[in-house]
Amino acid sequence: MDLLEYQGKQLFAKHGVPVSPGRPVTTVQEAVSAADELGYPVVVKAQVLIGGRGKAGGIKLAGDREAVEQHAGAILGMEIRGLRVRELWIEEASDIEDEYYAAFVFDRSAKKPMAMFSRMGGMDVEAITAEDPEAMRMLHVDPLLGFQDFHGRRLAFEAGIPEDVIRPVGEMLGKLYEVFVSEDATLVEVNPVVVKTDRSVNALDAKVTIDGNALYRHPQTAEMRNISDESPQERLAKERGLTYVPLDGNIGILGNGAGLVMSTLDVVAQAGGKPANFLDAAGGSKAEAITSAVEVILSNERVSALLLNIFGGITRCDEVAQGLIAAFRQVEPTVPFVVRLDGTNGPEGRALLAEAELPNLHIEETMLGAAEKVVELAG
Amino acid sequence: MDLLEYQGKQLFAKHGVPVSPGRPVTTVQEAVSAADELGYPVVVKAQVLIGGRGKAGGIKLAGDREAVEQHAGAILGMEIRGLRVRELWIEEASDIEDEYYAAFVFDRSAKKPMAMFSRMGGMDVEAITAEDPEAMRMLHVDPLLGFQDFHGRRLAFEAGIPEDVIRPVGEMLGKLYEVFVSEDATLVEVNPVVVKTDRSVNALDAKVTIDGNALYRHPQTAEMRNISDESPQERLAKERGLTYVPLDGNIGILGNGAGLVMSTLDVVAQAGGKPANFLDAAGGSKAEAITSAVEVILSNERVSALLLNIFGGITRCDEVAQGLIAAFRQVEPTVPFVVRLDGTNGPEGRALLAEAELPNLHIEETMLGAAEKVVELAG
Amino acid sequence: MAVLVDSDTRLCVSGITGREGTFHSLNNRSYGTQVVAGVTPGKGGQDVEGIPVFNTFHEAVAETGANTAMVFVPPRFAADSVLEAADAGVDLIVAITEGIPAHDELRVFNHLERGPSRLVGPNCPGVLSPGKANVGIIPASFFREGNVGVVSRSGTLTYQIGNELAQRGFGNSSIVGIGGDPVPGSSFIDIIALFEADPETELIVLSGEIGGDSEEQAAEYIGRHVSKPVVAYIAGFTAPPGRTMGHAGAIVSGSKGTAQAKADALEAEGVRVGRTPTAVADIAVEVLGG
Amino acid sequence: MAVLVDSDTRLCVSGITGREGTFHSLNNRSYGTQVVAGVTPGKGGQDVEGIPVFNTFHEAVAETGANTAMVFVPPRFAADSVLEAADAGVDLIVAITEGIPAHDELRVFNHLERGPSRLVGPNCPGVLSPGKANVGIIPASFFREGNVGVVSRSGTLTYQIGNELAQRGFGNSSIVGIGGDPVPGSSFIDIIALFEADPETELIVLSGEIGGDSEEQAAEYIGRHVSKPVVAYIAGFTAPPGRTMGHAGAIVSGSKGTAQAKADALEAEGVRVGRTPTAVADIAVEVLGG
Repeated sequence: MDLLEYQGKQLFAKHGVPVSPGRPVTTVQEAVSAADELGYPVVVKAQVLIGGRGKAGGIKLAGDREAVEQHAGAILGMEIRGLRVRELWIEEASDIEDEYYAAFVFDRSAKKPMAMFSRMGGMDVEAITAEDPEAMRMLHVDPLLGFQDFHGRRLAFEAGIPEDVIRPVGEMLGKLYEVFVSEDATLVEVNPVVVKTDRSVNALDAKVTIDGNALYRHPQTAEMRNISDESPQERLAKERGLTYVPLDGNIGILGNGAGLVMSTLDVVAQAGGKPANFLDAAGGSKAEAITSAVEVILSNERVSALLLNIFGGITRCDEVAQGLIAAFRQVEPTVPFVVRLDGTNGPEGRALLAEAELPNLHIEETMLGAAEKVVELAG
Repeated sequence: MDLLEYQGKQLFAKHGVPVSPGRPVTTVQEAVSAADELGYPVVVKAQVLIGGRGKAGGIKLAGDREAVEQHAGAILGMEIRGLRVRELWIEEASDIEDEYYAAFVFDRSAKKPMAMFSRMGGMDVEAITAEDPEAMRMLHVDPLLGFQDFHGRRLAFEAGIPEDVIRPVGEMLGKLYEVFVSEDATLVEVNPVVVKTDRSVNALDAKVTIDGNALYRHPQTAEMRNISDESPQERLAKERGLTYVPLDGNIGILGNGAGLVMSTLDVVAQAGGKPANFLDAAGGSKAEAITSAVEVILSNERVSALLLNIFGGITRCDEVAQGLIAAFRQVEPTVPFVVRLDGTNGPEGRALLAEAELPNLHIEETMLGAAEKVVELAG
Repeated sequence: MAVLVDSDTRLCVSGITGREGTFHSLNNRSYGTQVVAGVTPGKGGQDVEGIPVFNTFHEAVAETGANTAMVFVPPRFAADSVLEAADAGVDLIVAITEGIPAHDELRVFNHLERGPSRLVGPNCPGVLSPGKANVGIIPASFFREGNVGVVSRSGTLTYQIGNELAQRGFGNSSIVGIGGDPVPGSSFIDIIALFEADPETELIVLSGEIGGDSEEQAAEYIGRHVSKPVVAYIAGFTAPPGRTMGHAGAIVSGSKGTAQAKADALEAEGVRVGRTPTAVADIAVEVLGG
Repeated sequence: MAVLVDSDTRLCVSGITGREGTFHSLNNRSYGTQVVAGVTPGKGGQDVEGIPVFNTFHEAVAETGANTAMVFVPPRFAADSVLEAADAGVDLIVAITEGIPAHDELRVFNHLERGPSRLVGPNCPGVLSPGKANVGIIPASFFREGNVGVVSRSGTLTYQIGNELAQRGFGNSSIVGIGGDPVPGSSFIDIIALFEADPETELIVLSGEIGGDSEEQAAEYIGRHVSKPVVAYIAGFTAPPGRTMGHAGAIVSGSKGTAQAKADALEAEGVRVGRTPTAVADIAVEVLGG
């Protein structure tokens, strides 16, 4: 779960990471009163879950009330790389002397958190490493020991920042690690960390991703969910407890188990088709899950054929067949279905389907055969 | 640094360990108004750093205002095993169904914290283990991993407490571990943990020792210091940064380094004498430390002779000699001094002393000889 | 021979009294696995169709000599259960549970690394050694004893591949699902090393997917340390970057973790990569003979 | 030969720019120890009488090949410094600092146990291998090369015992102060094992004191694993229970940790215990000949 800048900064503030005062707003009027409260100049910042806001004109300095009105009006409703701006963060402006980069990420390879720090900030992290690989300093943190003072000193000294900010930067890194661990983040990125003209150090941006599996222990964070940019299918799938990823083709895909569904996408693509989605009805799929899944897939109007690929393990093919029959009753689909049912109770499942004589439903014996058939039918 | 019961309970409450509401008071009048606020019945508890308060009459149930007046009056000023009662803790009374024992200690041998729990509480821990060794359940906690839920369950199940209190007891143990670690305690003991008639679980006593070396990160706890029972010598030594332990003999002992001073006490005892104190002027003892140390020792009127045993490493014997000469000027001692000065700059030190011709000062060459001499002079 | 589980396995199931826990424990027992105990706090003294239930792993191990644990409890209790099993001295812990918080997994992994217990999973289908023991939820009836060792990040895809192999007449020494989470307790390398040392295994099949670099690490390890033939399959060639494809670990981050990069790394070390599950079986036939 | 420090020691001093740090670093260098670096955050690039100062241990190790660290910083920075030295790959860390919080020591100890770095101390006088190297604050001029290995929980008492031995003509292979804290990085056993393996050491002197059970553990170890003669001294026979005798670790708790119990345990394993430092030297003469 990705947090908006201001949501991330709320977590930062909770753990003592220095951030500038600000207010989240959704209208021009609110923007103006927030700016009045904060005092001018302020920065008007688009709150969208995408990088490159500045270049896209989504971040503007406003020296007075008129400027706030103008910028807030321009930015609200603006589209940045496909995302509509619905919220703004009005923030006290900072006099900036220097910009750094700081992050904590999961290093899956080392199975440890990795701390990253660079004296070059304010630009894309890949640009930083491209420009000067040595400028990005990285180290692993033993999760049982935690981030120690020496880690912060080491990153700061090795990055070559001025003497007087070594300590505040080290301290900020320690607090960002605290955010990373105690808020169950899988990413905490601050770009830029700024040194202001008074030499104080401040997190001027916040990119925080929270582990969805850990939201049960962070009820306040769970409420920060920003669902506005989900597709209707995604929202529906989430409500039904299914894992749905939209793709841009026309063949609806349904299977059980993430690996098998990914493999099905690949095989359909190899057969020349374009999948419309990834949908895992999960191991142990029951009839209702299948019915729901079919509904979700067909709610996407681009779908012109549907492939159901099941290899039953815990999942019983007869239950899948029942779910599919129920779906046909409920949804009365107009697109062709290709079904491959194998594994636990496969014969029983196939027999049920044969009996039901569902319209425009094609049973195939193999995954490859089913993929070829659905591509043919989807046109 | 040992905390009084109510001070320990303040730390407990901070970490969510359930305790009964109460008020610390120092007069009968305060006791009465505390009881009025809490509601009757209350328990009037002597706050002294010693066990066996109950048996000594230092803990009394009071059902009404008159009883509070009577008990508070009787307990304030009472002496319990040599300690004068100067504070009371007025606590809401509990209806008790069961009493358990819980503790976290340092296991020096395993170099890990050890958790202890028993279904037998409210009595001396050594009595518990004597009565039924199996009743005291113990396990080690990896300090890098911390106390896990399963640790609490295991202790509770193995202790054989009733099903319905397994969970609250396990949770309390987890919170006590949090107190142990985050408050830098070297001991957290709750005896008894009680199960009340409503089956809620509560820490009815608190024995907490805080690591003096860690007080710098616990300024609030540092202010809890209870210095009322220190001897004047201890207080003075602490002010001067010296380590002083009062003993009950008449020979003042001063040395550099804990091991050497302990050894000096032993050798004096072997020679038939009785040391009046342990005083370590510390490695690297400077002249002022020696002067202060002499002052501290001589402020004890029982001292009839003083042994200074120095083996100079970092400590330079000439500095020690200067400190001793200064002490003679300041304190003008009336008791005999025996001095053994060896190690770094030993000859220079001994020469300074010889020159100074201090009255009633005897220089000895060996530790053993010095011990024998001081015993002879102390009479 | 087989790897990880066999006829010496003495299994204790955490969460045995739950619906899924009971179902699969009995399933595993029916297959022949020695299911000697279960753990459910507060249900000690009960039994599940004759399998005694204990309050703690320590008691279960002391009373039954359990040497393997299967963890079936909900995600918020699973990390604690894995740690408890390790603390009780269990050699192998198979964690089926999906959805354990990533930081818990990190702590568990880094803690277990210091001790002797091995973790497989979480978010995995378990381990099956056909004809010997089944620990987990792999549908055993599709597999029989044989000389192909399979290690996979996914469940049903493993069955698909196993089934294609079975149709060509191959059986399996063991099938190990290492799970789809970003921080699995055992890696491809850990399991491949076991297969390399297992005399019964003559071909190793690795089933990978997008995300992370464990396939790339495995490729390097295979190049250096593995003498047996290895065939691989990678799922997710068409997965869009930045989206989690069902498994928490299956995500292409920027240009990292793509299926193509993994296939390239494996092929560079002489591992043949089948582009479909069927192709994997075809290659197996070529390597071992029909 | 000697143990822990010798002519291959390349020492980096944490806190070298402090008053005590500078004094003892130069003292150790004068003795012949290769003091190759110092660490003081923020003073990188400076030098202390020619010894280069770095901001981090990592840089110091990379630039100078330091293999030994001495920690001289105040207690609130010491645990971090020990961890930094270990992280930088230093083999031996000698922590002189007194007053480190006990929970910090626990964490440091349990962390270091997982890696290759060895810690001596904290709250110790260091290690002297006469004629080879001195790392710490032991006044080296009282000791010369020889065949007696000394391991002690205290500083000045060690000098006292060493001096009594020197007066009878004995020299030392190494003198190791393990420190007076409850959780020392190295125990008696760790150091006795080194002396047992050191060909130069012919007699081991153990100087213990009240508190804990490390002398009792050492006794058991000596009984099982040590072939060389061991002589012991225990301080604190007359210490009252419940009072900390200067060293954080020197406290008789209830009936535990008494000097008598320690002496009994050692004597039960054939270790002769001298009741005064002088008696220790007398026994050494008996064992090794005058």
